[in-house]
Amino acid sequence: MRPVAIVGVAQTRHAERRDDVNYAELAFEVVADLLARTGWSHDRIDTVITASSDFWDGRTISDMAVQDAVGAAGKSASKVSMDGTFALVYAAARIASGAYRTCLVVAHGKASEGNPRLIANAAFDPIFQRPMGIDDHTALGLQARCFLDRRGLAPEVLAEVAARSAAAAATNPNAHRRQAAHVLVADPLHEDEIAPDSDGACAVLLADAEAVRGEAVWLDGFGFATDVHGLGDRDLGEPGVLPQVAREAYRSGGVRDPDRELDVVEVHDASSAQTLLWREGLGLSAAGGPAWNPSGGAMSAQPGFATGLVRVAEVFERLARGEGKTGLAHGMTGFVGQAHCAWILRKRARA
Amino acid sequence: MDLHDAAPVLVEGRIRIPYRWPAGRAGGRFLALLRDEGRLIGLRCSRCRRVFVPPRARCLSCHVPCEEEIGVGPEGEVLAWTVSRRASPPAVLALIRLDGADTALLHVLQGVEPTAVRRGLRVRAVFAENRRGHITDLDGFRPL
Amino acid sequence: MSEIAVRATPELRYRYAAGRYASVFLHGLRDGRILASRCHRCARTLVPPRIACTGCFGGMDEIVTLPPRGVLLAFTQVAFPFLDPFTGIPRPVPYCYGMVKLEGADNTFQYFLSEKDPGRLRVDQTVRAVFREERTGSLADLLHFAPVEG
Amino acid sequence: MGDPVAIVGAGQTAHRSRRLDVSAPELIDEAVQAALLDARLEPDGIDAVVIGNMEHFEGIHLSDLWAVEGTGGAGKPQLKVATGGTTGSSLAQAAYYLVAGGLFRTVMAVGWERLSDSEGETTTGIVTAFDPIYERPTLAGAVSGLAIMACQYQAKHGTRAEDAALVVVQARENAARNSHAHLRQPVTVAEVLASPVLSTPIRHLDMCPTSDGACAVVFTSRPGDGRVAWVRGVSSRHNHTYIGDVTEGAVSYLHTLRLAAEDAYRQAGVADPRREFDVVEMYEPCTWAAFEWAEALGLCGPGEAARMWAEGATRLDGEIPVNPSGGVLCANPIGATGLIRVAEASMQVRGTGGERQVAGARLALATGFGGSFWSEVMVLGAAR
Repeated sequence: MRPVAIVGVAQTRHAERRDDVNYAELAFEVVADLLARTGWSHDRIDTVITASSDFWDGRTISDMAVQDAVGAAGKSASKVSMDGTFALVYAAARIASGAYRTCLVVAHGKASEGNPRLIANAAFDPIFQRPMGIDDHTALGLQARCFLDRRGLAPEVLAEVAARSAAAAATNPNAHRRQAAHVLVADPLHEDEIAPDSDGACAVLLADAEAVRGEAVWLDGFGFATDVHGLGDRDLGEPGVLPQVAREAYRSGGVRDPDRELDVVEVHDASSAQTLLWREGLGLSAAGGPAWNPSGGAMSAQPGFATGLVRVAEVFERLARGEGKTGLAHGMTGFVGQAHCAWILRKRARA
Repeated sequence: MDLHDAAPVLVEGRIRIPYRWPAGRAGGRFLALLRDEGRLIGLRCSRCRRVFVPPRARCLSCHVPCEEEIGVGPEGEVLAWTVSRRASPPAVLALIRLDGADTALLHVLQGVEPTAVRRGLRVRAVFAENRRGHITDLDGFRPL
Repeated sequence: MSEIAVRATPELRYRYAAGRYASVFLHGLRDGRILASRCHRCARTLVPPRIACTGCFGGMDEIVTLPPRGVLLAFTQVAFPFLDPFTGIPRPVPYCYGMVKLEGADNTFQYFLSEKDPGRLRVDQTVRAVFREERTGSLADLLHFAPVEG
Repeated sequence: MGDPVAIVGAGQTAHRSRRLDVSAPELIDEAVQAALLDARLEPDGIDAVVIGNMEHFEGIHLSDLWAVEGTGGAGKPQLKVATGGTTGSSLAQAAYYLVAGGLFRTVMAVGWERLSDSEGETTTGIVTAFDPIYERPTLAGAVSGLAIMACQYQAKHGTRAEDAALVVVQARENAARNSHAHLRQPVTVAEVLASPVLSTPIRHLDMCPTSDGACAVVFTSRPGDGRVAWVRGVSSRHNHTYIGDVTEGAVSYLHTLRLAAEDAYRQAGVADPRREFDVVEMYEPCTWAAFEWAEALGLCGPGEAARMWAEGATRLDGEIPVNPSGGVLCANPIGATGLIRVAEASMQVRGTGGERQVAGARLALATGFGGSFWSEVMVLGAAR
């Protein structure tokens, strides 16, 4: 694949609710911030890929609401209706094809406007699973149960992991500050062991090698895949297609020993069981290795399809600041990891 | 008027559309037999021999049609469970592998305290009296 | 063939944030005024007001009041029945709506017309905004646009 | 530009008003199997899948995740792209870029929709595509949005209802040759004019139907020896958020389509579209749109489209055949509709058009329309 670099990133401060702005204004906020940070003018953006959900937005063709706000009118644009990390695949492909030099990726999510549990229920097949009242939290509960059983772990480990994520989130200025209680929501998971429902947005600007001078952060490798759908068709105690996705990302990104070569990893962990499970799935040792979810991961904020793109932004920021050379950012679509995407980011000079 | 003067307005809205989702050939066969004969079936892949319950028209791994009908259950074992604490009363949701099946069905457990559920718990399907061709033609599963 | 189907009518409720610009617009309607946003860079005036200029992508930070009249650029009479997603019941038909280019605006505003018979409407005719007596700060404060005779 | 990309296979369901015999994944499976057969590929020959539909039409969130049972995409990279009416053409474009960019060798695009799942209330779903405060109270879905456009076109060119009716009369003649089409019975101008008004000036028979159906198309950078359709031009242009910005200043033609077409023609080296294209598969959601679109595509001058149709230039044996498949007016499973245009255009170029084949077709144009009047264009050729 032709080299693609990240020119800059921006994210909102994520919150329980942003009643002051509609989706378009939320998206404009990150795009304006991104342009201000990079010093790029809007004219230099050739094409735009957005990521949003018609269910969360309460709007068919949810990308139409943000066309003007992301500056897509008059340009070529498209929408990936999955997490922003998957939108990044399409954006990178557009540049790699040589048809475009630059591409803006914008993802937004406003959980506060809808009913997240009812919307999650609508994502399970309507014949066999949806009528049983399953939602994202109960699916996460089933997964956590399988994981604990499989590894012979006590449920207390989930609280310990959640506390570590919360401590990291406390140092993250963009984190969604929440009051989560330690009460059972979906056994064995408590409210504070499940990622919050947040309002927020994230933007990432990509460009080809011609647009980059000196050192930059490059998208050096990626992998993504979708697993089978039925919860009962999968082994929820294992990380599913994630190991395969990670292998492909490491192969394409030239990472042989992730524990040693990766400096930072950010994952979309919708529960503290996933914090552990995805670490295994990425082939990392239980201890040591790269900085792990220094932002607090998705436990610090879960703004819909922006959640994974925020992981990319977090890894980018760290590498750009010189805190390491190579990082991995992970996103997912589907509540217990039916679809995973992993990106290898590397700070280096132009090849 | 200044942009920062106006108090934020929230607009109540809803999307209310009636839907009808066909169960299809494989799912429809399962639900028809459940309704008409009180019997549970799976479909077996001719290549990998896995038995899918709920049935799939095509094997998810081998991509060949699943055509061989296999009777399964009505007993099985619990693979995983959770308690939906927001439901009133709290509902115990479980993944249940019916005897003869290789995959698990999502359903509810009845007559059991959440603390008494464990992996491998043997359960039996409870059939509803009035059945209409729906997954809730099973009332749920009870421990043996 | 077993044509079994599952039926459901999910009730998806939303609390849409109108946002800064629509909040200002709705407050303006309550006062009997139609507000627009103006771009300080390319001087475009757009109604309803919004954050991003459609001309130059600049942030629009000036709010102006438009005169309550304009020109009808296109119209239609809706005559077929369909379920209104807001109510879940059929929307009353027929009704006419059109695209009104308000004086001083660079774009058009889509709204109801007083006239029910499309045969009595024509493109390029002058229309005026009619407000309700009792106004609450919602879009319905604007009753419709009515043709100006002569 | 990136790696040359070819279409090597396409498959469609029989599009119908309702397919109650199959679930959504089973419907998708029909198109996927047909495309694999046409491309002479086994499932493992597909490296990635791009899939799309519009979630509120079926009321299924993250619909790509259940659909994986029909796409054969389990364990593979799968992307969901959804852009309203353009969903199908956006899928073709996404598949093209994934291959052209060298990310994958072979990608299958899968578009589907089951409009019968919302029991005929498609307009209800479409209304929710627009602003909840400003637009939903007045808008009556795509029908009234297109009626506004038709009103402007009519006012500008003095076009009569019987002129527009001829578009669906010709479309049905073509659909009679296409077993995949949903509406295949002939209609007359008189029947169109006698059909009920939906939203003036659009009558029932002026408007596309709502269908259940799926389509799959295989894009690859490694075509074998078989007949292929090379992707020669790809472009799209998006539009403003509000319809009131789109109709600004009484736009008399679809400027997004004109801009996208100019860009794609430049890539393909097309200077005179009417002479150089052998066939056009156009996304015409209503009869009136066909005129506006044909002019934006440069197939005739402003205001000349009605005459072009009346003179028969757009018929299957005419100078510039438009929609040999019958087009959107004869089958409209929305998420598949734009991809069906690409599939049909590829069949013409590959010479697999059967009864609806345009003799000797070597260069074809496929278009997509959606959202707030945005447009997508793909040019396919027998030669690279």
